[in-house]
Amino acid sequence: MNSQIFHPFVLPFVLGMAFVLTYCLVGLIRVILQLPKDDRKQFLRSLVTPKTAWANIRDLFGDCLFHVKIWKRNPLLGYMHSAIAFGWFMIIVIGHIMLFTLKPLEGVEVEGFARTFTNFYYPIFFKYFAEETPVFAFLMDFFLLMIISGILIAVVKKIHSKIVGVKRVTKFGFADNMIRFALWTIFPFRLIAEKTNIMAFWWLYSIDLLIFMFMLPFTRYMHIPTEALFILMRHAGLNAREPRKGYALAQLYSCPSCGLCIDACPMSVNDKMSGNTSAYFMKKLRNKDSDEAKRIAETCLMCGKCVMVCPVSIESCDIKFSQRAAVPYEIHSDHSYLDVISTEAQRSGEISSKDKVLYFAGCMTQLTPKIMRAMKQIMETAGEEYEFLDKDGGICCGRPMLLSGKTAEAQAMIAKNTELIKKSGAKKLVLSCPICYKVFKEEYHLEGIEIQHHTQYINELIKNGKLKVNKTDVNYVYHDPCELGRAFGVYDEPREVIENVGNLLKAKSEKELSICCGGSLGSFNLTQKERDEITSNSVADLMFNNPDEIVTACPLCLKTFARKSPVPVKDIAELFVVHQA
Amino acid sequence: MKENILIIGGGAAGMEAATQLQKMGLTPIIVEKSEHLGGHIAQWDRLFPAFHPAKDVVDQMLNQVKDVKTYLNTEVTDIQRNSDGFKAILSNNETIDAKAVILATGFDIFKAERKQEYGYGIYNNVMTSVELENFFRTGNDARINNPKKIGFVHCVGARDVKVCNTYCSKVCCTTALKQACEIKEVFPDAEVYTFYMDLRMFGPGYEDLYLKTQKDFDVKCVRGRVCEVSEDMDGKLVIKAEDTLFGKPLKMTLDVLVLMCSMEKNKSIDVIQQKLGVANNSDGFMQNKDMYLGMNGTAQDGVFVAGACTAPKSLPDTIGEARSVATQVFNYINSK
Amino acid sequence: MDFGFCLSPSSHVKMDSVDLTTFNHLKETNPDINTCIACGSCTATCTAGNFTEMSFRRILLMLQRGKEEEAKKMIQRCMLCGKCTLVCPRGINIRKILLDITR
Amino acid sequence: MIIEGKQKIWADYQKDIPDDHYFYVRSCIRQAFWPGSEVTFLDITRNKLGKDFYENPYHTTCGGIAYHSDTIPQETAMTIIARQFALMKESGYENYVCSCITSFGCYTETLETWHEYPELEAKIRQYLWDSCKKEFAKPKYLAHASDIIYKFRFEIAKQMKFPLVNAKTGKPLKVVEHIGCHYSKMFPSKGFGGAEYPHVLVGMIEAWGGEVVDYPERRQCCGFGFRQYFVQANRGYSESNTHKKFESMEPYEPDLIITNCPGCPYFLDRWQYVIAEQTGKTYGKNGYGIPALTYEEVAGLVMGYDPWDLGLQMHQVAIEPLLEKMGIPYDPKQKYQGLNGKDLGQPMCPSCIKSV
Repeated sequence: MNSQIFHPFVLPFVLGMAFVLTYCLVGLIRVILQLPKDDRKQFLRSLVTPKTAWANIRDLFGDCLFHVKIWKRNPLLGYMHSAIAFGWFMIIVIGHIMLFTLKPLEGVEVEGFARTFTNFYYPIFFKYFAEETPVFAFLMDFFLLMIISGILIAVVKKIHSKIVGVKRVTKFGFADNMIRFALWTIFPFRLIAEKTNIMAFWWLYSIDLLIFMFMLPFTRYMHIPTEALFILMRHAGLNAREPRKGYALAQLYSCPSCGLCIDACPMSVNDKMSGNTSAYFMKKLRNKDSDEAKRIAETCLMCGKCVMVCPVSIESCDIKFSQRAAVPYEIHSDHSYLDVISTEAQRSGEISSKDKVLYFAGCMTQLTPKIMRAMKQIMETAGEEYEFLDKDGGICCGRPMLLSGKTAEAQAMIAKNTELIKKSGAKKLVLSCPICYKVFKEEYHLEGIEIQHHTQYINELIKNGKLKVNKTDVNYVYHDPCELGRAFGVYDEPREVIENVGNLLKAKSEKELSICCGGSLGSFNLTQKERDEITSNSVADLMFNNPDEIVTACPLCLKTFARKSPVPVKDIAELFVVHQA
Repeated sequence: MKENILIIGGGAAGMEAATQLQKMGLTPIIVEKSEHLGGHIAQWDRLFPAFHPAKDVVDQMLNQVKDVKTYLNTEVTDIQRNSDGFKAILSNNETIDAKAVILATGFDIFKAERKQEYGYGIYNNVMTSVELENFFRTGNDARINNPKKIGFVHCVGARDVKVCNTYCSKVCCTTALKQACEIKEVFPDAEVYTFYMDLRMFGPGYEDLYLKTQKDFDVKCVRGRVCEVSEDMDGKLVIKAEDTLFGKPLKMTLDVLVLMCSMEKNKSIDVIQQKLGVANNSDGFMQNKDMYLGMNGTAQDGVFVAGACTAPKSLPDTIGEARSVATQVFNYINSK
Repeated sequence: MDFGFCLSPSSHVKMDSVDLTTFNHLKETNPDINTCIACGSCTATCTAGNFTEMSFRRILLMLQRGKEEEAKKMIQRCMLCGKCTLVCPRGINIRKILLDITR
Repeated sequence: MIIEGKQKIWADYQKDIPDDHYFYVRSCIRQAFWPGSEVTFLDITRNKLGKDFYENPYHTTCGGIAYHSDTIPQETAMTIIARQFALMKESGYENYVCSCITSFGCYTETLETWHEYPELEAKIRQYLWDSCKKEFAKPKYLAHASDIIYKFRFEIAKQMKFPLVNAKTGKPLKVVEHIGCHYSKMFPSKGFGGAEYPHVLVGMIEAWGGEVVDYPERRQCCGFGFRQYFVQANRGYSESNTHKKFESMEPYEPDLIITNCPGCPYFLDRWQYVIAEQTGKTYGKNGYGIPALTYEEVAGLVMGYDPWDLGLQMHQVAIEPLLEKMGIPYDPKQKYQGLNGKDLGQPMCPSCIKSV
């Protein structure tokens, strides 16, 4: 054994460690300073609020070390991540514990300043400097082998990703590949160095660490330190406001480019389109490739599935929103012409009962008159008093404008619709279009007015006996529209309605994993051909159990599926027309 | 069974009818007034919609009729019906006895100078679609000198009561867009405008041709008829039209203006047609029995029609009619 | 001297001097634009067109006839609702084009 | 330009003009606008060419202006015309020659309408009888006065003293020809050369040594357009039309415009002044305008009439540069002296376009 507490080979590691710590500290301060004043206050306060503090601790361990979400997705993939992260964490922790319990080698004084200083590298090169106690030696070897087992899986995954249930993986550039190689080799080098004590391997081990830590801020591995900050910020309830600042920046660096969103993304029907997925968006934005980031942001369907599957819970749709909002426009909307609009009922002064239902079909439903007709029949059969807000064509709900990032310009439409709805005196607003539903729920201030999507409304009417239906043995499959399902968790009501009239089969991907139909207004760039490919894929997913008919609850999904579906596609409202008792 | 069938006109219709009749064992005799067979199509460079060389088609047809008795530079000067059929006297004083007569006399090109406002024959750079096709075929036309802006006027002599042609000439729209592509192929930097009334192009591959003009060649289609053409100091053409989709009059300078001349009935046959007792329809073309089952027949027994002598027709239309007239004649002979 | 009248501006579209920069730029990013057959479906279905003179078909023409300012004025009426894109028989990504024009 | 193409069309659009014995009717507004023109016409045809022209003092307006301004119905206009024909018949003539293009258009339109609808002719015959107790005969030949000059253009050329040639350079003058719309645009076959490439004035220019300018807006109306001028608020349209023509002919640097309609020379002349006042632009050289003359005035000039006897001082656009180009002597002092030596009074000096 060696008789000194310092050897030059620790220098590369110390250098790397110093660099990475400095970088992260500066980055941390920068991100916090970039936060708008209110957000910053909110963030700092959250750190000392017991409830958020507890959530912070829970997620820091659960997400950063144990990767609970990845375990849930695929145990092998979860093990791979935990083995490396948790294993590494443990050998550092055990190293430090040993630092206090070690029996120094003969002639080695590890006291005072030396002890403090050696804290940096001592546990890292422990075996070179100190003798181990057997229990710790076993733990150290155990965790080291655990890490190496994780790396082995990673190597296999690189060659054959399906082993961990991943179809498409993120394609990396030179730097990312190099740091990955560095990471893979760190621990084998350590193992060899520890077992053989050949000086060259201690050097390799240390230099490998230097490479890893030096490259870390410039590669996806930056997610290791950033994720902690992101978790804290997320729990503070912040929102991404600018695509490359503050909270968004923390998210950008927290994205590990793991690529789980690639398989999830409806656009991943071919290689070319899979380049439009969130993993690449974050990467391009991180690398300041703003043209590409802008293009991807505007290509995205905004279905929110990537957010749903993200192991880090990155809110990539919000960042895409902020990216869209950051595009400057030369011409601004002028919707002043809306001022003079009033509804027919308002013009004729027929504002009567307060109990009436206000029905707003929305632009997309205007293109699917059968839904409107079905809704009319439903409301009439149920004996509801109703008013048709946009019978002669209404004003857009504002969501498409919001989707373009023009938040302020959507306000004219939101304001006018709000005025019309409030003037109607109705207490319930029923919508047929989930696109409208989302914006009415999130952006409209309609205090005292209940907002329902027609799936909820119909289900309610059936439940309280106002609508009577016959059960048949038609096999239906239900498609969850993104803006109804993932956005608001309206999964059960439509299913209950379907079960009242027929058999409900399962789709291959359901509920929060449902695949966007491809017609989404969220995307600006997709061509019809590209959309068709997405639709075909989504239809195939729905056809998994050979249903007789596809049922959806969104006029846009209906129109989109109708292009490609081998079986009839119906809106949930139409089911009533077919199965009315 | 060797029965003479007199075919007047050696264009696409006449040649194809002869080919089929010969295969049926009859004896077709072609009388062609010009010095070559092939008619208008022999003067054409490429065919719409797929830019197929016209020569290929004509050569094949010529090859098929090489054994058919053919009179070139010859006209029928007189024709009499007799108990045996018809007796025709040719301009070379020969006499032909025939059991049946097929009129395959085709069309004439509308004389563009009749639309005076377009200045054909007055302004140097106004040309007809036929002349442009000739340019594609030969590469020679003094008027086409690296033009930067080229215009096409549709419906010249068609759908126009001012020249007494109320009918649509059927092939000009497609031809215009075909030629627009071709001129862009020769002069890729040129801007090409077509002034159309309705784009009447229907048939297999025609819409693809249209999309090609729009996507690959950026041909600009303006809906509206050119109303007048003048020449400016540099000899360029100043044209006026209304962009009817935009609802505003439009004025522009062009280097070359191509007039898409319509088809008119070939009048050189009028005397013989009269002798045979075949009337004209309201468009001035020959009147067939009816436009469905009797499209190849006429009011006269033993007198048949095929091709563009009854109405403007495309090449596939004409060939189809030529084949059907052969069947009609065959049945007619057999029923005698 | 005031004659009580003056030269009225020409209503002619002077194609020789039309500046097509915007349209050509638009065409580069949206080549489908050329397949428009002026059917007017976009105008007929337009949500804003229900209240105003908004017409995408005309906007396209305006850009090609040197009336860019008019086009830009008209485009302000758009609500981006996307109905036009859904009804376009030529599959033109109208919403994207409208967005591009305003940039 | 392929001149043979035009010649072919000119050959196609010829019409018969009798050699002698004409019933001449004057134009309402030409007598006011260009009093020298009709006098010169009669002097040339009667005295220089030896033709018989008869004028009946009872002839009136043809009603054309009222008709085209929608103030009288067509049947009224036709009855007025029938009365003129009745005067011709009473005078024993059958070749009707009118000085006005509007009238020529109305007469042609009336004769063609009667040809298509004989019952209308019978009706008008009755109206004329009811109102005037007159009976009319349709003229055997109807001609515009410019047709007569066209017919005898070569005879005039023989007596020519000052051809349409720049006396200094020997080069032909560049002459814009402008026919009245109603000369042949309604009935192309009724005018020499038809509607697209009318020959009536071109023939004169060529016969008298000038060079014809064919410019892009040649076919455009002068801008008179009746209602466009008569309503003050619409005069901008009238002026704009003229403006368009001048902008189009300007690059050709024409020396002269020759016209055969009452309104055209008036508007092509006066609007030059208005355009100059409003925009500061003049279309001739050195701040002058382009003289717009009637064909009689041009015939008179080439035959050596005194410019002031022809009434050229009635033109807003100064005629002097043209006289100098053609080498025609004139006395500037006499410009504003009437035939009787009395001062005619001088026009207010325009601020932009040169008047002397």
